[in-house]
Amino acid sequence: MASDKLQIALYWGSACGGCDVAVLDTDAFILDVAAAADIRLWPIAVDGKYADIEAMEDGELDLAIYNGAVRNSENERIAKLLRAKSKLLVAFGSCAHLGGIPGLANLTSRDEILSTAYLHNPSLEKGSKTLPLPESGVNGTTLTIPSFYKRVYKLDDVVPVDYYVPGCPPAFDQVQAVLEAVVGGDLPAVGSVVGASDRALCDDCARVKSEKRIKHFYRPWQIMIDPDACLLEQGILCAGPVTRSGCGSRCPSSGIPCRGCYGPLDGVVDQGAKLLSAVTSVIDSTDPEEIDRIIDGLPDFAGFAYRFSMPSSLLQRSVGQ
Amino acid sequence: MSFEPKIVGFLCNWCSYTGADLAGTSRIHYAPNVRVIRVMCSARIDPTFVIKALADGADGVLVCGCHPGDCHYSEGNYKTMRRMPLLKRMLADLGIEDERVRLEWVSASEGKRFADIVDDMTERLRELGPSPVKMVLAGDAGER
Amino acid sequence: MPEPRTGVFICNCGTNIAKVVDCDAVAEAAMAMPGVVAARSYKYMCSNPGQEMIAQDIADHGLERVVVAACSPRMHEPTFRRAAETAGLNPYLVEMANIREQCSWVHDDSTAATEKAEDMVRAAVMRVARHEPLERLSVDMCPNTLVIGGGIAGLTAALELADAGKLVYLVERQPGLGGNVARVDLTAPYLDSARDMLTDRLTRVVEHRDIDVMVSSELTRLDGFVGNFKAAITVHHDGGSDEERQVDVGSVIVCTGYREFDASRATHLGYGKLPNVITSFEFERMLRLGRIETKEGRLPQYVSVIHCVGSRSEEFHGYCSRVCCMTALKYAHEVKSALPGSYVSDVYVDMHAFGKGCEDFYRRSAEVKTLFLMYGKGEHPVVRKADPSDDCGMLITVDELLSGETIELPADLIILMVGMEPREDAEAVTRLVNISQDKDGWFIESHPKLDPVATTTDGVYIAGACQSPKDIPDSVAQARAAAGRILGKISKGKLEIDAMFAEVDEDRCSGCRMCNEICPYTAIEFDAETRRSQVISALCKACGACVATCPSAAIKAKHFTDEQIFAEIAGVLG
Amino acid sequence: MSRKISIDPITRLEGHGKIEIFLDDDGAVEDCYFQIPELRGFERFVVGRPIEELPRLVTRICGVCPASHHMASAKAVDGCFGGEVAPLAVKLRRMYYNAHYIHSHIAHFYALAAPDFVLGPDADPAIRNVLGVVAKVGLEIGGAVIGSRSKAQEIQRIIGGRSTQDIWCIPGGVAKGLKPEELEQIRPMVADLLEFTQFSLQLFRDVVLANPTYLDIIVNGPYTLDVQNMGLVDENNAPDFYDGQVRVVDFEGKELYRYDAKDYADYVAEHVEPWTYLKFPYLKQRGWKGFKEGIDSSLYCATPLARLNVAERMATPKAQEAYEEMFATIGGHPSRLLLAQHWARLVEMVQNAETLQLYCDDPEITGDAYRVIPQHVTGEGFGIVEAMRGTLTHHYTCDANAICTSANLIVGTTNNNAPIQMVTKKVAQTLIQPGREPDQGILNMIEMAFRAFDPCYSCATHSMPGQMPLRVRVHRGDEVTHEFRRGC
Repeated sequence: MASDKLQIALYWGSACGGCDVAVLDTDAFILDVAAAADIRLWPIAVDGKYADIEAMEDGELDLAIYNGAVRNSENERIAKLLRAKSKLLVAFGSCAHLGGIPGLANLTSRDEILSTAYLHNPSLEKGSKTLPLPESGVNGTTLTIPSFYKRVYKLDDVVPVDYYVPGCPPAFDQVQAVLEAVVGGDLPAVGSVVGASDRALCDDCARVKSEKRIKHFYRPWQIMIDPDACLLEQGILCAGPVTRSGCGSRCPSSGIPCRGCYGPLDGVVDQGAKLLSAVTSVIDSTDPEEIDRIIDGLPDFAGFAYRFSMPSSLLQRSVGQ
Repeated sequence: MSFEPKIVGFLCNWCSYTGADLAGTSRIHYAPNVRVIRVMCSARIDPTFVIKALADGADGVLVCGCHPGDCHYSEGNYKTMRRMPLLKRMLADLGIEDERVRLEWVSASEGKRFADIVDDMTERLRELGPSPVKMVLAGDAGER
Repeated sequence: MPEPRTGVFICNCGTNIAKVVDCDAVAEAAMAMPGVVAARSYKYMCSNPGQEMIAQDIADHGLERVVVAACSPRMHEPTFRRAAETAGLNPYLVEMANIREQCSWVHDDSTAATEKAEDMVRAAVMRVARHEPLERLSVDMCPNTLVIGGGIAGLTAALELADAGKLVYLVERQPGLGGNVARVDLTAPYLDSARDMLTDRLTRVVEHRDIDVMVSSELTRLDGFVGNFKAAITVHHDGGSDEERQVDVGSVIVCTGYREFDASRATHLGYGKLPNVITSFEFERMLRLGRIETKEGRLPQYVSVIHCVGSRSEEFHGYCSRVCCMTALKYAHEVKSALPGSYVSDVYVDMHAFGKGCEDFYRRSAEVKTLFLMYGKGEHPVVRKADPSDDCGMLITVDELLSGETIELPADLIILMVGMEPREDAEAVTRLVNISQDKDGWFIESHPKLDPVATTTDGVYIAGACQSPKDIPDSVAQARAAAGRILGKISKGKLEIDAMFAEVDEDRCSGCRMCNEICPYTAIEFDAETRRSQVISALCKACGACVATCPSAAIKAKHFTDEQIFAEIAGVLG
Repeated sequence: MSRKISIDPITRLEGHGKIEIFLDDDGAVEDCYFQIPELRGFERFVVGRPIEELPRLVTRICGVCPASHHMASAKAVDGCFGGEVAPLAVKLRRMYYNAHYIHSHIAHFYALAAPDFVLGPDADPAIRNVLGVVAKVGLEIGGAVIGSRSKAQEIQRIIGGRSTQDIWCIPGGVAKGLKPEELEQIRPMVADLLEFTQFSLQLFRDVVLANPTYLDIIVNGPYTLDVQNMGLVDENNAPDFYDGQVRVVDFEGKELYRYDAKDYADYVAEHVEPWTYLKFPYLKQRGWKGFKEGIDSSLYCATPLARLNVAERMATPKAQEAYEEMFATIGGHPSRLLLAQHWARLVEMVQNAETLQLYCDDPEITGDAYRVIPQHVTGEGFGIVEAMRGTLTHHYTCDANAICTSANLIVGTTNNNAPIQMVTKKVAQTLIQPGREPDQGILNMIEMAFRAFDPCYSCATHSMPGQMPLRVRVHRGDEVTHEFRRGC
């Protein structure tokens, strides 16, 4: 398609659609984008022909925005195709960036997932033993559905990625900033995280911070939360200190601790381990038994610390057999 | 040939590393399975180091610091005392067996103790077998 | 970015390393490691030729990094850093692999040890590649010195420094100076008076314009670092009033001495039950009073000296207290001269007479007709009250080793040669001045042979029996040595300290304040204006606690960065 | 020997789907399969998490209707703590949910459905999208659409801190209340939205009803199905989106069941087929009878139209008017005309906007009693809400430490899985005739069949993540005679 306009494709892998909604949330701006660019593919809102993409020259697209994680061969295939056809590939949102919440599946196994969904649940047809099969014979032909991977991968596990836009979903004002940067060709070094700050959430969080000494950890429902004081200082586990700011600190300002969707800061290789190091260091005790009691207040720490980043953590998944 | 575990040991400079040196000057022999990494204080040991060692293929990780109250930096080992229990709980949730990560206090005069700890840990890991990390990640790479 | 050009130097340490580790194999393996352009195995890397070899290779191969696989860095790191520096390489671009203390000396399986050595070298190579050149800091050296303890060692050190015109603060917990020596009458082997020795020192110390003596005083806090300590001292005045003093010092000498073993713990000797069983110190007191007598006021006919009470025993202390043997002989002489008709027996395990003039003294004691009875290590004489029929107050049963017989020995006065042990407050002292104790509780020197005066804390020295049992000459020698070391530093005026402090990257600090409470030295300051934390480098002791804590990776530990340690981890794991 | 057509992937719906159509040798549709190729495992990997975190996890099942999952989950979690919720919190949650409904219905109607009507089913795919719609109806209206959806989102942001990926509900209430100044920000937006719902109804009359072709498709097209209806109702049998009882009526209007959330498993069961990851819910007491229509069918729809079929009236006056107008126009209540979904959606929008306004005028709404602290863990909870795309059920259990031990989800679109199968086949049979080869336009009309359900396959595939393309292959024997592709 001969056009001097910017050639853009938006695609979702293993996604919930929230990232696309974040793009829609740029409201009128989406019209400016449409004016400045040809949207060649956007399954949620535009009828694009997959054949068109395949038919493209390598690098014919200026920008491909991929949201969602990589869970099955289809996701990987499209990721590789877009990589080949596009000058820039952007990992958009927590799932593409870090693995996201679906990445928590890496704490369990494929078999457990299947048996929970199809063999053991209270509303299942009595005595049902059927499992979906990658191939099943119907009418003398075979119906196929993709078999999904043993675990969840983030986008740059399968293709090189030029930029990362963090967030679950990315804050719409950040999305706009990023799109503007692309349109204006005003981009930082390849590999950078864009649409976010280089400082932790605490930098933006309006809550008052002081020295930290924690004697007690509480779960959010256990106490009335002071609207002005640092959540961590109240004993509410908060991932703000290990999380890139850029979301506008929406969760803490609504009384809900940060769970880390914007991912770790540059130089931090494992968001969960860093959170662990930081919060335990300020436990106010030198007595092993008391320390044990205090950390009893932090159940399922792995599930919290790697809420959005399990597939991008050092261990990537539970290695339990 | 039986399985020989590789243990990464993080030792504080003032007590544990000196203790390990003392084992040497006293010619106290112990299993050659440990690889020591020196830090100034056990408080420098970011749990990330422990996980990195496991991810890079260590079968076990030994963390040693001064005895509580004896820290060269007066309070450093208390940070370690606080970090390790939660780290072990988290690693358990990630499928890492308890014996693979161990925290011990070793003073500058406890060369023998250091040797005994290394021998004991090596023996336990021999029984436990290789770390699942390498195998599982390799398996994933083989077939996604 | 290409790996920096690295040279690897593997020391055989004579055969210390080479007999277990195949050094040539390690050198060969090193050549395959990232960035390595030269790898050598050599007999003694720390020798001059060894150091010159390193310097030469730096020049010839244009080395940007140096790895020395040898002994513990705690031993020779300064040596090799200097060697590199002479060749124009920043000393911090040197890394050591400890393949002696932590490899060849602790393993016998050559294959396994060699493999381990290779891993250690690889770790060092990968680590040093990520080192950054650092500049040492030059700080002022405060010329004042704090001497803790007014015994013979403390007095000597204080005078040595003060006579050189340097101000000394001398802190003594007791109301009076002199320490244990003040409790002694004559000294072995020359039998000259301890009191004479002390008196002239004491008067000079008390009158010296450059010595500020504080008795009934104790150190309560020591902050800062070498050349720039701040000491807080509490002075207890008569009448219970306390005075708090703050003094600036550049160095500290710990001369806190020892205490004697509590003889009542050796129950078989009857001390505390039988009135005429006394300790050596109680006997010294008798000697100073000039009358040797039993509790009943009678002159003893049979005087017996029992050695190694609390020393060289499984039960109490394994070590030798070093002064008892000669002191015991001294008693033989003193008893004989005071009570010519008395019988003196000496019940011992081994006679340690290694000091200057001591062997002669031993011989002379034999001449004064002392009865020497030897018992076996691990066994012990048993003391009991004699029967009325006996012509003595007590009986000592000894399994005599030389004769092989069990001997019953009469005694009216028994002197127990109580050994030395660390003072009850020794542990508190180590916490105050930040040094450590060995398994017996004595203070640990920075190196048992090459640096017996310094400690692991720069600027803090030890002298006298607080380090290990010592006689007067050794204590005095060590005290003068410490003073000498300090005078040397003072004369330079400035001193260089390691540049290994932590640093906050303010562009990354989010002001979360996680680190604020972490630092034991309150070296981290939160600026409420900028909402950023910062490290006061002068106060930072580079433990790295805040670095591991910082959730933003905004704090960097110079020379112990995450990158360096990650590289090391990858390295040891091949 | 049959030949096979597949439409792969379906575009303009949230999630992914794939249709396989089998033609006999004459080229008539023999069979038709709607396949969902993915599973995400939420039901498994929420196990082990602190139960209070589930409302912040399950929102990632679907980022298009996260608030539905957030609310159903919040209610199920409340149940795990004994069920006590601050009354003010219930009002605030309902208010929030009304705003979410409006946002979602606007997005669906204008971005997903309108292209078919405003531009026509056979318009060039390249322009048959929301941008094309805006181009046709004009930037001004386009701006109004975008602006209104944006206001609906902003209202959620003001009340609950975030719009997409909601965070706000905690056991016993909500994490923040509504400040008076925030209420004043909201008021004008609510007024605008109410006006916009009226505007949308008018647009529907002008563009759709005024166009005989479209009306004909709606009323006389193949888009009908003889299955039963399901939806939540209040005590007056008016639609309730946040709470109430589930009511099931057959397509002739006879009430079959009326039950509470905790009893869902006595009334609904799920059938599994090996060729799709998406399960097929059915009325349990009637048993699984296959993909069969009829008054005794065990299958049901849970859609906007189904909700209005289940309801005997609307809860608010303007909505009631719209409700009456709609059923009068399409031939009575209840209705089986699936394309009336889009209209029903507009009617629901009106009730949500009106309710929202009522809460704005509630003097207690800015109070601070928006939380109660749970006193004990009771271990099991059920939460049912009406998601835009159908009745949404969450059922959790947890241990004494309030750690999740099991989760079962029956998601809006899943309810409609069987009906979508059937209507797709029905439409295909009508449109693909012997000797008449399928083309893009016809494929789109097949898609219109299920797009009417506004199916959300990110939701429906909550048990499995990822995407799956829509492809059409026409086989004769082993030979592929046609190939069409859609999106990817």
